[in-house]
Amino acid sequence: MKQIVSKEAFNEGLAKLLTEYDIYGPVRHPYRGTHSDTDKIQYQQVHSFDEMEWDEKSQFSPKSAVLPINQLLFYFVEDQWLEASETMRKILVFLRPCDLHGMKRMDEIYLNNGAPDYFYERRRKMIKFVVVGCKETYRNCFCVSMGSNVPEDYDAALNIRDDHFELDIIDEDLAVFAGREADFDIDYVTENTFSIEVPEEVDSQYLAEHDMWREFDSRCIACGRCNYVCPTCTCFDMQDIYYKENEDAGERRRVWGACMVDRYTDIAGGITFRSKYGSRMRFKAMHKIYDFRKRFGYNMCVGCGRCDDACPQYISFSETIEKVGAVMKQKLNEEDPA
Amino acid sequence: MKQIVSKEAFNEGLAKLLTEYDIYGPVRHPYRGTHSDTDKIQYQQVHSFDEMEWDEKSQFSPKSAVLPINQLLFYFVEDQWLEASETMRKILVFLRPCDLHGMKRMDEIYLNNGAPDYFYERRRKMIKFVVVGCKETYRNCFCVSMGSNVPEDYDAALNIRDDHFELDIIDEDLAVFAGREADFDIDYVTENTFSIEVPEEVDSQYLAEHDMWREFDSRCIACGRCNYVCPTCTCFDMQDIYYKENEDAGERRRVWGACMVDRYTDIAGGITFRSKYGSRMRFKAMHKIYDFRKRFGYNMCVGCGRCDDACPQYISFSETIEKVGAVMKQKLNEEDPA
Amino acid sequence: MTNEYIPQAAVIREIIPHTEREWTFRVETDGTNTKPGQFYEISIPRYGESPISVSGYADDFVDFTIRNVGRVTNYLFDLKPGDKLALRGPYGNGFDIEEFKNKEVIIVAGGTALSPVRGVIEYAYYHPEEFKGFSVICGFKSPAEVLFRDDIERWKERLNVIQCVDGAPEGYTGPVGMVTAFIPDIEIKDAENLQAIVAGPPVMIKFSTLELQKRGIIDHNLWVSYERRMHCGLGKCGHCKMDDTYICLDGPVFRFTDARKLFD
Amino acid sequence: MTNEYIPQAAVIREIIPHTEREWTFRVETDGTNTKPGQFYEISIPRYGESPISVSGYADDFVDFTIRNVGRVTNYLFDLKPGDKLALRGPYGNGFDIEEFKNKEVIIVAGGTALSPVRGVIEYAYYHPEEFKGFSVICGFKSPAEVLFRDDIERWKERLNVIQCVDGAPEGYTGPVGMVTAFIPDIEIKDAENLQAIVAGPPVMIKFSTLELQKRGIIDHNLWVSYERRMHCGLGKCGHCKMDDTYICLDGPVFRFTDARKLFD
Amino acid sequence: MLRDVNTRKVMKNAFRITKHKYKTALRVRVPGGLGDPLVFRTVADIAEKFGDGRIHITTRQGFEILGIDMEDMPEVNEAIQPVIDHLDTNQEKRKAGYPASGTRNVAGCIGNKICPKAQYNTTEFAKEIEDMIFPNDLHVKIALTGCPNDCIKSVMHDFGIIGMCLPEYDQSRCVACQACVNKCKSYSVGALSIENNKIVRNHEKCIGCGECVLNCPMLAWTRSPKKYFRLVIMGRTGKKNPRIAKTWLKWVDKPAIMKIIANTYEYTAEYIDPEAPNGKEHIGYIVDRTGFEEFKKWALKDVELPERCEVVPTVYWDERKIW
Amino acid sequence: MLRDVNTRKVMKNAFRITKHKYKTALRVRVPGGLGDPLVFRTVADIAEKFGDGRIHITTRQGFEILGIDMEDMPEVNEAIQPVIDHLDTNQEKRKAGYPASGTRNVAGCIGNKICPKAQYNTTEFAKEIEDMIFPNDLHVKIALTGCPNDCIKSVMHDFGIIGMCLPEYDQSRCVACQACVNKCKSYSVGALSIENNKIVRNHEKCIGCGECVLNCPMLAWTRSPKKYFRLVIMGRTGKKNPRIAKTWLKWVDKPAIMKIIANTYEYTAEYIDPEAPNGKEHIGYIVDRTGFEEFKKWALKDVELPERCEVVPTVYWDERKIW
Repeated sequence: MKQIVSKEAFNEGLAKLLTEYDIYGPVRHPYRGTHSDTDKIQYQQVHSFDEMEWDEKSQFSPKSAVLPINQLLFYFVEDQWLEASETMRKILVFLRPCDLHGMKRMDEIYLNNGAPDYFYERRRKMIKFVVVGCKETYRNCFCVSMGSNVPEDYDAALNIRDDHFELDIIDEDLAVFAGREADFDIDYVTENTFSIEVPEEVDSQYLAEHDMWREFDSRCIACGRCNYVCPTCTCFDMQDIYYKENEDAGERRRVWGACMVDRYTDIAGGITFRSKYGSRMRFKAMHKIYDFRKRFGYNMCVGCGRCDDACPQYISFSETIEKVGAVMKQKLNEEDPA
Repeated sequence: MKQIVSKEAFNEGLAKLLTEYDIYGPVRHPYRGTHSDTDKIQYQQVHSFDEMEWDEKSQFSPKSAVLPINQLLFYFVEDQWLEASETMRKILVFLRPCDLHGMKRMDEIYLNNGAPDYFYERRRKMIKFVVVGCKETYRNCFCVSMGSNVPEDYDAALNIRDDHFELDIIDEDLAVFAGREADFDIDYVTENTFSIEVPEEVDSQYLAEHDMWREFDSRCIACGRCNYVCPTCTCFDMQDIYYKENEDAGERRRVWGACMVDRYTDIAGGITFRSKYGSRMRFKAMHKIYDFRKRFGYNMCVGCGRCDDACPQYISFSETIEKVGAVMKQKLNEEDPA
Repeated sequence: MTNEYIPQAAVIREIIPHTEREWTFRVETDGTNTKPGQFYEISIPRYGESPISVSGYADDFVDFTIRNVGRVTNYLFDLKPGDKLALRGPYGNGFDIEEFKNKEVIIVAGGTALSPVRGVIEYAYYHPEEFKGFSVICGFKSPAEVLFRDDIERWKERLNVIQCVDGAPEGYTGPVGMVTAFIPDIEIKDAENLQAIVAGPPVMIKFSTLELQKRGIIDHNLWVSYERRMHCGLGKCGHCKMDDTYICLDGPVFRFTDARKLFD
Repeated sequence: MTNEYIPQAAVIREIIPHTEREWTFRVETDGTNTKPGQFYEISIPRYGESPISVSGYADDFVDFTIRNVGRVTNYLFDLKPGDKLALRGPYGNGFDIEEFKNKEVIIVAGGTALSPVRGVIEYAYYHPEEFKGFSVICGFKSPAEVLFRDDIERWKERLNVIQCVDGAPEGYTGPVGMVTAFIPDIEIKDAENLQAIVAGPPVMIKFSTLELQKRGIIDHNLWVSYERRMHCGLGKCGHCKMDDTYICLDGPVFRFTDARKLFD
Repeated sequence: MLRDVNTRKVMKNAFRITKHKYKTALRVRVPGGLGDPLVFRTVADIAEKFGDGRIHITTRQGFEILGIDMEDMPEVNEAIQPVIDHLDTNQEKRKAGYPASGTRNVAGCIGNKICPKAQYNTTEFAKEIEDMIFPNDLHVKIALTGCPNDCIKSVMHDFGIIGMCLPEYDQSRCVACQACVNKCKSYSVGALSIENNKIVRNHEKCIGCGECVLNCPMLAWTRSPKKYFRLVIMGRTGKKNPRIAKTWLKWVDKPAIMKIIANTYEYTAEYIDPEAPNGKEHIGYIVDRTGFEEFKKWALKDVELPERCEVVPTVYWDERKIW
Repeated sequence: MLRDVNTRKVMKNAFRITKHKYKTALRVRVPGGLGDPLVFRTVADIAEKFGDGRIHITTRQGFEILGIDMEDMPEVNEAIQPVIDHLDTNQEKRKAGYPASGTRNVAGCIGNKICPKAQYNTTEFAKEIEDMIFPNDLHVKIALTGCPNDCIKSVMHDFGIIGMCLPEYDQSRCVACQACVNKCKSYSVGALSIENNKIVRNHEKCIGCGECVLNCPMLAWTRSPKKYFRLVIMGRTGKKNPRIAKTWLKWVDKPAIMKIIANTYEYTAEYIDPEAPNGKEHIGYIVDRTGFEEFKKWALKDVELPERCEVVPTVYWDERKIW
């Protein structure tokens, strides 16, 4: 159902939904950025549309709404284990088309790679997505190249207009907005400031031995920002915590993990795989544009460009993809100079 | 006897004189100035004309040739006193017209103020003066205003020309130079960059109470440079020195004194006269343009301007004279408004 | 929907020390669905979970042979029989004994990596007639670090077992040298059909497989068992992925035809 | 050409202490050419020379009354009779007794400045008949600092002597107050011809002359004795100059008509 | 030609008495160090027209335009007016140049205009101080630095104002990557540790450098929006006894600092040695003379310290000689 | 639009990584702090054309031209070429900007170009050092100051080169006015006293400030024409342990200092921690690690110290924390 909704009516509709739904959207926190007198934009619960920041790209993706940064799994008390509870409320997440594409990839890992993940599935079932149409690309976006520019499979979608919204409601549960019917398409970006070609043919073993990654050994600082801001990075670490007051009681959590960060591959006995940062870059890049696709049929990366936005070392992931493409092209040329 | 003498002949003449004479002239000492990488120009013994510096005004006057800075008067051994000796050689001092005028003032104090000074007279008798003509005024000179621009009473005089000298020999003892006779006048400056009017009428008591001096209380730092560089300052201090090796033996010296410097007026019991620096300025100024004249009939100051050159506080003595004049003029106007 | 993340408490029946630092914990749990080469996630307080290979099993117990490598495993070495361990599993594919039956078999194992293959060796010990030959080369850093000492002596009765050490004090009489040094000496009848297993640290795997290939073993018949950071054991956490392979789901045992495509 | 700078050694005949700090040194030298108010340059080792007023004299000695003001004069106070002092002089004009004869005379003196006028007073003591009146006001800081105690008592026999102190402990019975306070009390017969002498520190001179002027003394008959830094004593070194006057040559004794033009 | 010159007036007017008599140099003050093309071009023009073409960049973020004839000082004062106007420098009389030079240019590191490490805008704060204290003849040196790296060397100043980041921790965003712990240890004072997979911060040890915030990839550490500062005092260079300033106030705020500085001027005016050479006595020596307690009494008068502020009761300086 | 940027290359090229992504700032180095109208105008032009108009004057006598788009870096490098040429700054490739930024601008106080107190021309000496050590990535800070007043704060540098005046006394010109004694006592260390109406100088105490020469009205005290320096080492600011440099060599000369600096670069290259963040380890921390003895061994290699030179055998720094 497509309708035009005034600002007031839209907020009234949200107010209605709030009785049943926790709503998540991007929120600007002034002065809370990495650098002094800069802001942070992260996803979190909101209570009205005005709380949300859509002018600037959020530094973090909406994945925290689906996969909590710190997720309590269970408590342990002596030798009993008690499962942690999940919200009983429904969840509505406002997000951009690319991020919605990211959700599909997260589902793939958590629901289709081996058995469905108990905790993920439990929360995921409560979630609906409202796509916010994109009229203009941000710097570093390459969603068009990744084919994740077009909104798909949303529960609702909206275009933000000067004094009203264009609202396309698919899930009837969300049809609580007073407006008039209209026809429109949900905005999406058809051209980014640049486009890249993702190589079809990726010889990961050839690449693993290629020295293209060595530049990152020194450029990358392994901070993990590219992982943490990525809407498709799904790794986690598990943590056990024993309460200081009683060490026989505690809890196990899972928290976002990052393949770029130290200790990711550590195993007992002091062995670490991929201690070179360039190798971690390769591991991540391969996951985003090769092995995930090999396993699930499409690229993991959605081209939101947040990794580029966030990298303090100005490593561009989109350029890294291009470099991989160039290496592969060169290899093909060498093998078949014709 | 006026003659033109080549450089070579002039130096040959000097060489002849050196057998009998100690020759004094201004000498430049590179890097020995007050500030780093600046020079010092002082009077001292020389052995050729080239050692002398005439392009720039010497910072110190030639008076050190006549009145040694440190003059040993006598030795004492237990309760006997042994007079210090004086040079047996004759002395020739090259100097500018203004400085020669200064010598006249020094003679006045040392020979005519009370009985002739024993030590001064003893040395003075050995000295002859060679005036070096002045073609151009230096900054701060006001010899014309002081009437000390015209060379007078010299034993010889010379003009420095590009490749020769014009030499006017009065004292026949000095007539040792090979040259040809010629007619010329010894150069002298007829106009300085400024001229001042020295007040005829000076009411020193009125001035003593005038607050014109108070500005110098804070401006002057009582360093005494104006005294030490002055060709007419004649004051001295006496110093006793007991030898460290035998305190029953020692010597008495006199050294240049300075009315601007602390301790000049100190008497036993902690009493100091003129502790304010402005009062010292007044004392000095009155001496230079009033009380010396009152005693001897002409001004003491010769307008060489070295006090201005030397003053780190940029106090101008010529302007001070003008200020005195202005105060006196104002006083006369007040007394007789017509 | 079962919650696979929640571990079970299991009582320690017996603790069998091999060396000062390497002990086998025999834990009372149903081992019927367990295969050699599989692993369990064992909870270690203050550290979290650690993937530990099964080094033996029966209907009512599973053995975990653990090296005390410090901080992480220290806790375990304070436990006594009767205490409980929290564990979940088994995970991974493990070795399929059927693949090896009626064939010549060579097993090359280094250090604690003897654990994942111990089940295979035990099977061969008890059923030597089911194999056309069964050689074991197991290497340890030094004589003091030899694991499963009694087992090895016992295995020697029926199998061709070379137990070597990388280095030894003077006067030591056993074989000294890297495991790779002993591969050329193994008597091989039918290299093309011979099944070989390599288990150990990465470098050992690399050179042992090379050496075995030199002996004519074909990659398809060459098996390796990978040690990686199997963290969730469920194909979610990402830590154990190599290329498109999740070791916890698709491994840790691979034919070398597959394994050679795996790299870090 | 005589060298006036060279001092002569003179033996100390007697040392007469007045107070703890003020002693008179009686030195064996020809005093015939000396006048009251003149000074000698006395050499003080490690300091140089100091101009010291003559406080008394005779044909064969000169007295110097000196206050021990510390560093400078300390040395002198270690001397004993028979030791030698180096001195040259006398310098300065001094008082001309003729000016005062047959006139009323008032002398106002403060502290050690009693020295330069002591010769005048002594003359009056021995020849009181040559004056129409002779008053002395001599002031000291405190009773302990009174100089020439015996002299004063002696003078009182024949002259009008007021010896006052600026301040005194309780119980002191003598006159207390500044010298200026006693000037109004002096009996004056013929102010216009009266000769007055003031000797002392600058402030005392200033107020005493004022007070004497109030009594009708004319400046021409008012004499002051200046303390300045007479350093060479010969009109060369410059230190003692005031206006165009060299105190060492033209003073230290001046008619007030001249002295009032002198200032610092 | 100029003869008599009141050197004090010259110096007060921000011209220098140089080693070359009758040659001066104009000291141009750039508060907090932030200039722009107009300032640069005006300075260049003056150097060309009145100076000998040399412009020295001072260590206090000013310029000295060298080789000016003292005769030209009034014209130079006119010529520098655009800079004074443009930088909004306090002035007593237009076209009369700078009215005082005792208190030195308030210096600032580049601050958070662009520097990633800085906690505040040093230039703006410098300007506020400048507005309050200039013109002033008292010899006080103030420097502002964005973070304890202290590029401006505030620890050699009478007042060093060092930006502090009060880090606030959102445990729910922390993934225990330990970047903060590692960076705090390697770059800073090691005030962070990890316990039970969460970070524990030792507030006493923390110097507010902000490395935790800067390096937190999750922005679990963020900066309190309230600006805090460390005030270090009475550092100095110099012949006699150069010394590093010591911390007096930690977690102090801007209003308190402003008031303390204002108070210090009153204290200095009261206690300055009237016999001091050129009437200049450096504040640090005055504090040495009156004792810290007296300084403190004056400086803290009517100052409201923020609740979080920590006060070192008595400041001691190290004065082992370097010479 | 620029995406991938090698930040190390950017930094090595003297552009800054700012807090604003893709915005940079050019650091213009002015050795010894001496600029002129061409430098100032070029900087102004760049600020106007490529920057946002803001120019920060750094504490090390450079300029930072703010708000430059990283895209424009090549053009800015071309535009700054006149400054590089004009200041004769070492460069590897024309129009490629600055080739390194590890070693910081060699800073100098105004020196004896005009300052009455300075003992030498800091700018010229700075330029000689610059010529020798640039371009260089090693993190070394050098400052030259004309006299121990140390306006440049050389005591916060790795190498502080402090001008020393070796005063020479002409007894025959001394009138015992005691200006030197008084000034040495009130302004400096009190190394002079008067005995028997002549001045006695305590050479051990003397810091070579030159106050005796400056204040001698008779020029009885003059300066030895040979230039001497005090070399103080390993001072630093910073988060961890700011400390004042300590004297290592007293009465050392320029050739020895040049050689010592050159040697120090070899030492640093040998001992720098290969794991140091960004390959930058500040020389002071390296000395802390290797010990002073090892540093000394390298630094003094083939150095000819002047006869008069006094060497402190082992340098100890005070590191009581200021934080």
